[in-house]
Amino acid sequence: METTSILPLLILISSLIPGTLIMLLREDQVPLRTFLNLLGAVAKVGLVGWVFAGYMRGEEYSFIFNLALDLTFALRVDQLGLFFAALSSVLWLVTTLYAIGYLEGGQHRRRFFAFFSFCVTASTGIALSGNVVTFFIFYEFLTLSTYPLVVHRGTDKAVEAGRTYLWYTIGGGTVLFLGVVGLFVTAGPIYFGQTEIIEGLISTHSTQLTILFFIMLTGLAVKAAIFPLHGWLPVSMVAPAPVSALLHAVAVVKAGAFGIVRLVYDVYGIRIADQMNLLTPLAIFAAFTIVYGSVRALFQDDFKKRLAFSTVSQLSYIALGVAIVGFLSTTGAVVHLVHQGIMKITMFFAAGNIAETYGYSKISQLNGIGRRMPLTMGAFTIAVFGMIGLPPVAGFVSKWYLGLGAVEAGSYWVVLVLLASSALNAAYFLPIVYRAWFCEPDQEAVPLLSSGRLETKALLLIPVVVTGLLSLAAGVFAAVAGSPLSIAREIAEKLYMP
Amino acid sequence: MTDLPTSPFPAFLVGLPVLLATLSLFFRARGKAVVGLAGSLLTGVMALFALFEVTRRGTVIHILGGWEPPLGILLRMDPLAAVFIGMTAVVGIFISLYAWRYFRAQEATTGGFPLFWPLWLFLWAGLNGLFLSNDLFNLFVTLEVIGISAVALAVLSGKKTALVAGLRYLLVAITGSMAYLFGVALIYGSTGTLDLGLLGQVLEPGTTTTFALLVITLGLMIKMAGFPFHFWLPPAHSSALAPVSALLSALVVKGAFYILLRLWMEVFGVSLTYAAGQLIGLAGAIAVIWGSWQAFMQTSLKLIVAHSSVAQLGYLLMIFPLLILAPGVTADSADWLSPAWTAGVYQVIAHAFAKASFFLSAGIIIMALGHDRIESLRDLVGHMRITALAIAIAGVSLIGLPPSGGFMAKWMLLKGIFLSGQWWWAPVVLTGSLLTAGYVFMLLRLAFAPAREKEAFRPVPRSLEVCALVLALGSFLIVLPADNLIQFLQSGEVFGTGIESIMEGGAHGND
Amino acid sequence: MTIHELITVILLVVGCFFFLAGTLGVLRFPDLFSRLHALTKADNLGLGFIAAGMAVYIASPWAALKIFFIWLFTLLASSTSCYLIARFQKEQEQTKNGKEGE
Amino acid sequence: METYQIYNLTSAVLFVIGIGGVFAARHFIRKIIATIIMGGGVFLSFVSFAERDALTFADPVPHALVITGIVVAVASAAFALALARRIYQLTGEESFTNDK
Amino acid sequence: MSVLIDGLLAILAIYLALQSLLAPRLIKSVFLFFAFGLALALAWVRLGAVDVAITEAAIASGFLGVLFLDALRDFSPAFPAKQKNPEAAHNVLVKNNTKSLLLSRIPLGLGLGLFLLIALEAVWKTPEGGGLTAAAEAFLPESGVEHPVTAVLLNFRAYDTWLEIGVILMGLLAIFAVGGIKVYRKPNMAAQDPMLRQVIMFFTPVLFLFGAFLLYFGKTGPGGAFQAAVLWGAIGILLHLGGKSIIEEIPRWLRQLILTVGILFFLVLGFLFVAGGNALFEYPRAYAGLLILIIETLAAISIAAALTAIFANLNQMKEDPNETESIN
Repeated sequence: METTSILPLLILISSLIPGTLIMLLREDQVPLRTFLNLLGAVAKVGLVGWVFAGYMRGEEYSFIFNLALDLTFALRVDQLGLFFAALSSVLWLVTTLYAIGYLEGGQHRRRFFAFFSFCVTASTGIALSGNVVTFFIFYEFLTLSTYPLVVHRGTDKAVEAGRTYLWYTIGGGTVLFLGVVGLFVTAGPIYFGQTEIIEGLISTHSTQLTILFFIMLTGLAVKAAIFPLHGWLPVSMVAPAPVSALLHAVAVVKAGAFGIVRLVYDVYGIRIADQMNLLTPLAIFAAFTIVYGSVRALFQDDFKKRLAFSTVSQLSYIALGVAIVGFLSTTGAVVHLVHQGIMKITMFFAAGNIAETYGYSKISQLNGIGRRMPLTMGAFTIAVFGMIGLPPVAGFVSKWYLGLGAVEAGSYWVVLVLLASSALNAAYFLPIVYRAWFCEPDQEAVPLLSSGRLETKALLLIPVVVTGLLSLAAGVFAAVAGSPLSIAREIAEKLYMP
Repeated sequence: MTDLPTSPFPAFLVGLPVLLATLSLFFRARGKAVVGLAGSLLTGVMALFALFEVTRRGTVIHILGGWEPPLGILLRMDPLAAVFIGMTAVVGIFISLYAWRYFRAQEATTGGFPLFWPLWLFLWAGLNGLFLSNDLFNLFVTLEVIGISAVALAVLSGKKTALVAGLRYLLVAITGSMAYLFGVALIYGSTGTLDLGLLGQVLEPGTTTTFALLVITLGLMIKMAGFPFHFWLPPAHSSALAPVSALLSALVVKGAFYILLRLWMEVFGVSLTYAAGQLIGLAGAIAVIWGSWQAFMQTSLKLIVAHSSVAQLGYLLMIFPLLILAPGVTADSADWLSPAWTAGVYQVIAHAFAKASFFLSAGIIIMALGHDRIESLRDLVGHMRITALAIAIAGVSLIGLPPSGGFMAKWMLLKGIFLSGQWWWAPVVLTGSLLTAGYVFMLLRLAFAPAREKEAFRPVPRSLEVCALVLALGSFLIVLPADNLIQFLQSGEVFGTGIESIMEGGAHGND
Repeated sequence: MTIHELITVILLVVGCFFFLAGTLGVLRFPDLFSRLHALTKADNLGLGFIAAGMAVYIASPWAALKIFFIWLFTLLASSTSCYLIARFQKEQEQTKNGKEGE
Repeated sequence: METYQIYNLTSAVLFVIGIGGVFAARHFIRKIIATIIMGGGVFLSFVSFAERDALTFADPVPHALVITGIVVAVASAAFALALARRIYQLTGEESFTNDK
Repeated sequence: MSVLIDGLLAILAIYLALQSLLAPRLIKSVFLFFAFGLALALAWVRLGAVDVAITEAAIASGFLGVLFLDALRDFSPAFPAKQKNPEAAHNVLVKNNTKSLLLSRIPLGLGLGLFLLIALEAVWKTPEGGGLTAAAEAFLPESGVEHPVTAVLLNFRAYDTWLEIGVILMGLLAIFAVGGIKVYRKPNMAAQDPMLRQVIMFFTPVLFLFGAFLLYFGKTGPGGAFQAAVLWGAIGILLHLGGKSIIEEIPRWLRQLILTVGILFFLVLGFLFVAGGNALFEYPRAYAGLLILIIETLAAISIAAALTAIFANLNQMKEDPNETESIN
């Protein structure tokens, strides 16, 4: 096939090795651990950047290792994968910084950072996997590496949440496993992009392929938190803020969404999927989840819970975009993968900052918080505008494309769903913004952290500002080459105009 | 058959452990242990050399006494036997090292169980003999060697529960052996030979053959604790000493499976029926679900692990229906057989490593806590992180998550299931995985949970933890040579000519 | 029927009679000691007759010697076991009256 | 009916009696006896085939197998007996208390 | 006529087997089991298997029967070793009778009945495989012995026999693992009882001679190591029962040597052949007869010692705690 390259493997190793080393360190070797962590994170961003540059020049990277007979471990770089890998690596760097600040002085940090690194390894592995089997391996690895993070606090509540999380994800993984093996047996080892294999089989194995599609979709829908398989997401909010941020913005939920994208576009192929009417049920469930998540979010007083239900809703934009056939909606779906990540991570950072600095975790406590933490809340507000879909923030771009795509495909009801969702987004996010900026604080709040001149610790503040700005920039500079939108367009172009 | 290259290795693989076991009897307590450990290492190393020899020269044989079958007995070391012997060697070496340290640590209070060593070496000889044997009656003798030494090891602790469980185990084992032997008698009566290779050529289908197949299969299922004969396993395995539990579940039950696989593939190809396969598969399926569920309901670690063995052995039974296609069905792929039986072999290996590690970890925990009630596992991660890690890794392999050995086994099993068109087994495999995940993560959840009250964790030798961890890692590392291993297994015409009748059944549909 | 065979038959019939008598004794006598008495004495005698009958029938001195030895050993064995069983019973009766056996 | 056939049929009966005994009998000793009866059935089957296949002498292979088998069975039974007695001495139990 | 005898014998064996399982009293079970063994031995003789008959009578019926009888000391109500669990006793003495056995086990009975029918059909329809008589006959001259069964046991299938010697040794080890069974027995019985002493003194040489005869005779006719071993083992048992005997005065290493010499010599000899380029147990044809005789003798010694030790371990005297460490 293509020239074998160690580079994709290096991208994985850049977080795997630090993670392993951190595991072997002692708890009190803080500077070394921090150094390793940051080294890995920076290296990963650098490597992804390098590969990206190379890919742009037209080079191809793949790493293939035969596990057993026809079972192949394959890492391959393509645009979609790189896109997701870039998102993961950049957000990992930011989140690592945040986590160092957030967990300062906490317990079991060795374990935390080790698994944190593993988690990102899994996430980039998912991004770069070249075939279904490799994808599945990392998909399960992700489940395992996030479990210790969810139960990190060790409280009974956390452990209970961990259990729910596991039942859902292991269950989903098992169902996916069934589908993956079934696909393997029916169609052989499918590399992503080889849609012609399914195309060739469609006349003889139509029923099997349909069943397998839905089996795999069910498995992926668990992590993508599509109704009714979303139950684990709000519960696992007990995890520390960086974990929630990573889980809900990048690693876990995106793994599911990304998997759906891969399944539809690179395994079955959008044409076949459409032809076999596989996408309508997905569209319906996604649309319902969008509305359902928003409605549930309305009634949450817990800050992180509200964010979690918002995630449930927002994630289904991606699934919905995938389910609507057309260049524009595909662009919207792919770009939302990134946009939603940046915006949601901003929100979780902000929530974490507030909780860490003032100990507030309920929305009703947030009166006037904007005056005390202007930068944090500023970034949060940007993200809110994005979520609602106000220009020029990133979220607007994705919604715009999704809407256009729906119109293009003639699915006007989707436009209605999008509008309703936007309205609901506004309904549950704007009150927070309003409280934060325009309400008088109820009582005299004493910061739990002494942070000098800044509103909170620098390590907590910088990430939120950076991601806030990023989500603004992604919208403002959407038209510039190299922006998420431009890349998403290229991906969509390749799909529709071969 | 007899034109294959001969090698002295098979003779030594059986003789050496017996020699060392016998010699160790001349020593007193500590000396027995020294000789025993040295003997284990020696046997293990030699087994690995033998494995190497087979990879180099292919199947080798040893014609005992120079008398060729059918009058004499032939030892045959083909890739399948070599893989089982190699597995026994690796797992055996680590369990021996563990046992040495484990018994040393309690020498003052218990006397250090010196009898463990000769019995274990006898057991090892029996296992090697079983894997090498190519003779129906000789298989019976090796089964008995294994049975007696295994029960003797199981009751070594001298506790009441162990004795009762041991007696039940022994009676069941004798019953199984006798049922097997009855089948052997009928086979001998109708063919006049006991050699597996010859039988594969001359055995004719008929009432007698079918009945022999029935009693042999039942007898072996009793010995490998297949449902509904699983009742003896959990008490026997859970009440034994930790290294013994590891040996029993990792190696001993696999012996019966090995014979069953050999006989079905090599000898009874002519009289297998679809219904027989489905029945044994059903037993396996029930074992998977029931065993996992029972494991989930237990409150002591060793009982969880022991019930888990019932379930994991169920997977082994589930490969048998895949060998026989439904009447009129032709397989999609010409080679639908090899995923099925290699899945069985892989499951055996993966389970051996993972389960041995699990039981060794349980032993460490008992040593540290004085008991193994799982509510005391709280904050295990804080106290004994190596053991916790070993449990986690072994558990993940048991569940079958990638990229563990258990995953490879399940992958191939599911592949076999789909290739043979018997999709209805797939949900069982997955439900079993989920239930396994249930009890494994129940343990891990507790391991991560904060301690409610101060549990007194006594210090435990680090080397014990390392042994458990190495075996757990082994259950992952076996994925790396998977490709070579499977090719190796399929290289040596493992099942002689007998397998042809099974292949024909697949091609024409069975009647 | 030759004289040989006639003697054999007579000896066997006599032997069987004693066996029958012994068995009847075992079944009908009231206690262990008298049962033992019936069993050992009558049965050994019966066996002796049967052995003699066989010896006559085979009519070879070596075989006769062997048969004689068989009878002799049986005699020894049964008288020893008779003795032991009787002693056992006696001891047991004593323990029943006196101290409890451990 | 040939001699060997009588014993062959008997062997099946003894085997089944033995199996039944192993599962149904309660007392340890009876269970052990049942295994020996099972074995007796199996050995009878072997030896009856030996008689059937006799030429100048009966087939010696089954005879040898049976001798081996008897010794093995006795070793197992002796071990089982030791276990049973030990259990009795430790607990006073003469049967599996939770026996079905 | 012959069918009648065989038929009666078969029915007797079946009856005894059933009764030994169903008899209400344990002691009756054991005695019926004895009788069952003897009936089987007769059946072996009828089938022309004299070797098997001797083995059956000596080991399965004789030795095992002695072990069972000895076990009755424990279980028999006459000698309560401990306060009995009343329910367990109830189980044995009352519940375990024919009626409840039949009533409570109808499903089992039906299943077994069906199984029996299939089994009967299977054995009835067994095709004639021909056996290995011809092969054994052809190779008998090369085996070094004249008796075919001995040839199979110690030459053609010597490996099985070697493993079997190992099984006996292992059985002994297993009983060690369980721990000795201590029973009440008057110390030094033989010294106090002139009758016993005379019997032991008479039987010891006779048994020894007879064993040696069987051993040597095994070369040409029925007999051999196992049969001889049981007779020699009987000497050991007699000496053990006789009270403080010479067994304990043998030094430990020698006792171990006696126990293991059979299997060790057999194996080391085999290894020597392997080293010489032959297969395991492949005797040089010229010395086969001699080597087999030596192996049989040593094996008989070891097996006899093992049988003695098995019995001695199940019958340790209570008064003298030092004896539990007899062989360890």
